[in-house]
Amino acid sequence: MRNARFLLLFAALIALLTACVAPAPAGAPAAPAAQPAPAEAQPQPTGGQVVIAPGQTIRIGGSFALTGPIPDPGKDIRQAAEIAIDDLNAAGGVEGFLFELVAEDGACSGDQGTVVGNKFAADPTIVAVTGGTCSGETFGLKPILQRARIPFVSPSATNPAITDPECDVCNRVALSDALQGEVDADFVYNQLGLRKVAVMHDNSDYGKGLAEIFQNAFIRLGGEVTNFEGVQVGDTDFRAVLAKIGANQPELIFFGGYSTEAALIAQQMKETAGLENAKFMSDDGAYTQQYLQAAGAAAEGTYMSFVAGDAQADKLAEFTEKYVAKFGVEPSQLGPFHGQSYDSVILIGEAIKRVAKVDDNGNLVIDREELIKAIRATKGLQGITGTLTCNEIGECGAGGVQIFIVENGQFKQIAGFGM
Amino acid sequence: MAVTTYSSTSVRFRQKTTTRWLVRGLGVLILALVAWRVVTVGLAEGYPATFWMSQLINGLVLGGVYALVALGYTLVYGILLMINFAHGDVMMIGGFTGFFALQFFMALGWLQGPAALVALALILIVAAGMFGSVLTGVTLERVAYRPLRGAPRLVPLISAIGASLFLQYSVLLIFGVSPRVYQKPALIEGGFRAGGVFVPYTGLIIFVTSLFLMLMLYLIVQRTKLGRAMRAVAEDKGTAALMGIDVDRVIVFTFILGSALAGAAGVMLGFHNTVVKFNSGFIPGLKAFTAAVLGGIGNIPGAMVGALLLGVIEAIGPSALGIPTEYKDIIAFTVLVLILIFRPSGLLGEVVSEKRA
Amino acid sequence: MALLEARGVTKVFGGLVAVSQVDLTIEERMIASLIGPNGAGKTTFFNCLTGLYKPEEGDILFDGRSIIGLRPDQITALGIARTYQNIRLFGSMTAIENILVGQHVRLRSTPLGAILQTPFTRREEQRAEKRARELLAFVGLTGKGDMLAKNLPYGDQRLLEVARALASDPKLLLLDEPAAGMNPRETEAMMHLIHRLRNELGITILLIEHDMKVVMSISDRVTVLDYGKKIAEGRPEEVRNDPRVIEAYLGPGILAETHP
Amino acid sequence: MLLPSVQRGLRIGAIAFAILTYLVLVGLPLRLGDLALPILAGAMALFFWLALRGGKSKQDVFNRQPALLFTAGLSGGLTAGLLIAALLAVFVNLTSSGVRLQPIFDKMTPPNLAALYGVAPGAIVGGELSPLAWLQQALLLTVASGVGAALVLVERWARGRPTPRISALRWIPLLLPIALFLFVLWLGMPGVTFGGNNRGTIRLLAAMVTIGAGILALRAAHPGRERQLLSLLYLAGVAYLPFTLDQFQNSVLGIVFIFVMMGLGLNIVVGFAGLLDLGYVAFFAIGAYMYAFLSAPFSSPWLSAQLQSLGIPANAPLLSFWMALPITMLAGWIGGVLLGIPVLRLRGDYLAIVTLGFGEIIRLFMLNLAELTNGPRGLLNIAPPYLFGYNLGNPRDIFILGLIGSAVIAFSAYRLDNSRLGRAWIAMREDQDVAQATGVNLVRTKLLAFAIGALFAALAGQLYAARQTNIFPENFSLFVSIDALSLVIVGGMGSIPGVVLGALALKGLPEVLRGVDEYRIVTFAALLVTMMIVRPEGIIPSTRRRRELHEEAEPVVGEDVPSVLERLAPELKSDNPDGGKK
Repeated sequence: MRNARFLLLFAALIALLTACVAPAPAGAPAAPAAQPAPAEAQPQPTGGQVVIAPGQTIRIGGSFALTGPIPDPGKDIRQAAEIAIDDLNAAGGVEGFLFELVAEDGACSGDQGTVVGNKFAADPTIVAVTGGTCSGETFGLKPILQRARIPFVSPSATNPAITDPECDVCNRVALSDALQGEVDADFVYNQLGLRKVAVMHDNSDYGKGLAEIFQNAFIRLGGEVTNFEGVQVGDTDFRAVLAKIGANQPELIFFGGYSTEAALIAQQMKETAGLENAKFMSDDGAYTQQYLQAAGAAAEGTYMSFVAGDAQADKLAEFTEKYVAKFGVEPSQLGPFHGQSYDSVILIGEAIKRVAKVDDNGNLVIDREELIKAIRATKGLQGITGTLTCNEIGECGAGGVQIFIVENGQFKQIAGFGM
Repeated sequence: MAVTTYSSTSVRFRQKTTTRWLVRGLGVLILALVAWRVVTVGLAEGYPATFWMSQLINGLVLGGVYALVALGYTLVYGILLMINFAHGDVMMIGGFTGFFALQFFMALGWLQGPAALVALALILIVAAGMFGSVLTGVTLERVAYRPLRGAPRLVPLISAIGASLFLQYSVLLIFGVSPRVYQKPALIEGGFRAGGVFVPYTGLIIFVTSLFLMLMLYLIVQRTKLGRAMRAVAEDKGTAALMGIDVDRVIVFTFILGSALAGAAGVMLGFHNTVVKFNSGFIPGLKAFTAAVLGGIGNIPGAMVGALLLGVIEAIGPSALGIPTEYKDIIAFTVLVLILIFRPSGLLGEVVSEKRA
Repeated sequence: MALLEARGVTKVFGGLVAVSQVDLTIEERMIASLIGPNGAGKTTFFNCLTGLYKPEEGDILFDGRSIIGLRPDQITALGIARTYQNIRLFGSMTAIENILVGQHVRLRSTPLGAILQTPFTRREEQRAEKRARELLAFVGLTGKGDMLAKNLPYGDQRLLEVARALASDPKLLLLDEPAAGMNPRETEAMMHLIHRLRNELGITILLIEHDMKVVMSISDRVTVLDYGKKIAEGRPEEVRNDPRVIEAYLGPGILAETHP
Repeated sequence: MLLPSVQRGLRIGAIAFAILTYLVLVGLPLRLGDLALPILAGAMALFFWLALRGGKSKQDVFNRQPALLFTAGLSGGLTAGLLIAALLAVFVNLTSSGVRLQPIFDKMTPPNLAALYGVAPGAIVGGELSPLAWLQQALLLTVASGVGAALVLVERWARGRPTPRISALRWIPLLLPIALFLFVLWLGMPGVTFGGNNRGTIRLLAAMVTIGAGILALRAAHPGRERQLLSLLYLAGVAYLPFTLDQFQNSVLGIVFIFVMMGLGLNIVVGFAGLLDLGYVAFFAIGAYMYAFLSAPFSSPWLSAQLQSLGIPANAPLLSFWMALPITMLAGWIGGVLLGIPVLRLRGDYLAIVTLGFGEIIRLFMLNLAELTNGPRGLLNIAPPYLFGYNLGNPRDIFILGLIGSAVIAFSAYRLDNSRLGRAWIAMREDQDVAQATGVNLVRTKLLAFAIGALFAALAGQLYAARQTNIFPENFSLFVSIDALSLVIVGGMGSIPGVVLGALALKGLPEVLRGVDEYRIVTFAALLVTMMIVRPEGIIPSTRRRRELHEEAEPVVGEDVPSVLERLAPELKSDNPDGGKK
């Protein structure tokens, strides 16, 4: 009798299994959005069209790291995106249709990225996505948006693997870490003429990746890397690791990571034997007002690199003014990527303008496949980080790295590369 | 009284002799391996003696901060047998309060004044931080822990986790995400050199203060009437209540003591490392908890010893073993595991359990 | 051959000698009692027998084999079961489940067998449940099997402890103050039960008891401990009149008051 | 009597003021827009209702008198109202005189303040508010507190009336899940516009409540035929659910059920065996990484080099999802035993911190052993599960796999709970020493608990890796352990259906709360604390299985219930004719 029940249960499980094996009927009636078709087994699905009725908005999704390990840059990126939406709307939107930002919290994590991606994919009114903030989060978005045929432009995900030839919806304005690391190493070796450096990173995807690229490039140039040490995001006491580095007396410390840690390292270096006269250099994650404030006097004479290319000073000033007026805070107080965020939204908006058509009923129609191509085809768009041109795999960043030195509590540009 | 019995009961099992020797042998082996590694790798790097001295000082300062927080953990644990997971965040609140007090005194211009005035201001800032922490700690006890007295052991733990998240993210919402930066007054800026070893003033202050506060705490618990009441409540709440001790008051007092120490730690850490952020209490809190367990939770000198040991291990360990610093937490936790394998109730934990048996 | 033979058992805690050079021999199907003032080392001696403590000196032979150094669960498997002075049931389990835990060493089913409910496991569980009900009936708790142990009245908890101990099929049962805290009627029933354990189940019994009425009326032999040393041994009436015992208890007046 | 009532009112008012201040400081008014003031007033009324109804017995005396109750309510309301109005006035004055509050209070922007007055932000900046506008706030809040006090009276009046006892009431919990399920189906119909942009979220919430209500209905049903029928309905409904939901809802429920799988495993360790494990994420990580190594060896520099040297092409998965299952399970098992051995002697909180350390060690190794794990850059392009060439990597199929996994694990856990091993676990949890003396081999029993728990977590980890297709060390932080432990405790320690409800509440609810994005962690944390205070035993406390089928209800237990011994005693004497009656 009980054996029979066991068999029955087993049979039920098998039945359940087979139920999910059987392909879902095309356009399952209950589901508002078509179920994602299997990615590789069948030919690339097409996305169809987004039809926006008069009075409705053009909805652009945003995946921002509002909670999680680095909420500061996430908030900055979101607010910059809102400014961009305001600007697009102030310029009249598309044929009278206004833009709307649908902000979601990607929490800088892969599983939240997945959930956000699915939320956007399930919403037939989402036209395109800006984000995600972190690379892990963007990896969560990537496969889902690819299946759903929703293009995205990430302002700040720098992992080289985010874009690839297989993925036609994947774009970013941020530069892959590779360029920045190479330029920084070249600057330290050739311009500063230093031969012996120590490399630190914060063990984040971004920081460690950059630090590794810097290290490899520097060794290739012929320099010596005395230490390669990791710390953790959120650490505040770096004296022990600095003492260890100090014993080897490097001429410079390169740090891959974000501003708070960078500032503390710059500060605590000064107290460390062997590092009193060493220079300090960090990356675009640390190129913020926050760094200047937190490091105080210790910031003087330190170097920062920033992926900005031919930044358009007047556009940036205009943006900053609007930002302060709306949010009451300087964008650079929060994080480095506001420019990229603004540009990625503008990039999406301009592409939509190119492909959107008004049909006979007065609806705005956007063809998803055309939009994907239109974003890829962006050329010479004037953003605040520079002139944006997307290449064949979706690297749209204004290709340049600038190097700054801190003088009298201000960043001063001393070198620029690749513009 | 507790429904779920996680605590040790009166009867303890003996260890089989063979196992005991096996464990001891293993311990000796591990020690030998570590020593070998230190000699062949760590010392072979040829660091100067001043390097080891300055690492030791870094470790002691770090340990001093851990100790102040660990004492709070240990106090609350000793009395309520609960892990106050939000204790690190209580410290963070102290850091924030101290920051605002610092801004206030800077606005008054006290910090540019004569040394005595600066010193007075500093003491007042620390006091403000302690006040902020005490307020938070007592509120927490009243709102999140007191209704749970007598519930199974894990329930207050979950409540504490909730409280911890609530504190962190409330601070995030109210004060925003940017870190607050402490400006050190000139009096405690920098440090001095002793035989080629740099000692920051703030570090010295932290270490001395933590020793002093621990001593005070020990005296309060051992010598005063309230301390005696605390020990009585720790032994047995029911009996203590029968003896006319107001258990609620004693528990509140415990939270006041623990939170005050955490608040002092928060402010001093703020001066030492210059930033406070909404989540800057979490990692020190976790480490302090580890330290408290390492020393034998519920034991005041144990918390101190555990914290200093943990700090020194974190500072010296990676260099001595010749491995990258990102492994420092692995070293710290491995030491914890090893120590607990050989001494299952922490370094000084036995003292307590004997007293309670 | 004696079922249990303890030779020169000594247990020291720090500086305190809790049990000192105690010899004890128990024959099969005997009801033996261990008495003595509070702190005489009776429970410590029990803990040595069941493997909770390891004695510093001496040897304990059970069924002819030394049990020194065995784990408590191994000793239980050999056939020694016990109850506790302060009742220690598994409070949040039902009465039947407590007895099923008692049968643990006699059952063989594996986790995988339990998940798949193999015929072997099923049969074994059925047998175990049947046996648990029988034991419940034996101690007179029929109908209370589904109550949580902590909800049982005090006297029933004592009985359940006995049933749990019986579940492991012991040859020797150690009862630590079985009649403590009971009223005279309950005590009498407990004495009756102890007799039945020996007469119907053939179990040898060693008990610690303060209630002299119980000790004197059911014991075949009484051993008296004082300050960890054995000071007297013999039939109840012999021990009762032993001057050393009277001295240890400071007269018969104290005798009654030692009852907790 | 009047004075204590006013005192009490003042105290409550002070607390209400603190709460209102908090809500203003975190920027809630800005979020709520025009509705800010009414909602704050509603919150105030609710708070006064809660605060005034539960008085200690001493205070009940004046609680019973409406006049005194109103005195308390109004004095409290006046306090809170005036204080908050004064505070707002200070903020507004500072703002209008050009002081920027934002460096200190992030949310104290003119729009936030303006929302409280229902005026344009410009009016705040320009200082154009009349003094009357401030008093308006105080007045509204005072009235709200009076409403709260009145609510107490209404409640008391309602309670005083006899509640109607209708047996049909029992059908409400039984039929609720069915009604909810129909609601979910209706919401899914294309033409339904209910809820507007939030329709998907409402539907998700409804689906989650359906699952939870179904479990509660099963418990409310009479054992026997009724429960069997309901179980069948429930299983059918849950099995059909994935096919009705869209991919967002499926993906949320997918992660919920991955956590159910994990929670069921942790429930064995913590709930059954009583071993507090704060590093449970380690096994989840082991499962995920093991599958990642087998499925995407090309992502790991060391592994791909090894494979190439062996002549095996490293650009394809080594094993499929199904073939990897046994290996992942074995890895989890070994991980559990390896953790178990060193901690055998540890108890309670020592165990907690060592397991926490173990979890951190595993995460840090994954972060730092970059040659093997690719460090923070993670293992990419992990293969989703395939069955007969059909890709199961989409949210719906992952949800179904999660359901199946949860069902299998729940079934196993249930069987184990009622087995010899399960009894040994609980005995060990209750009293470790007695359990050993009763014959339980502690070493074996503990190791089995760790190993089986770890095995289930590893399964969950493998499914997680297959769902994400890219995994990073940051996915396996301490917070995952905390989440898992919280859901076990919120659900009810040792309770299997409780784990499902706990996971729905802890992993599902935050997704529903997405609408309040930045407030969701605070809301969640407050809910967690409240939950622990209101219902510390969890949503569904675990119960022991009945083995004797004759009792309807447990007999009343009290001091005066005679024990069996007492009842048997006369019988023994056999001279008492009353003896032996039951």
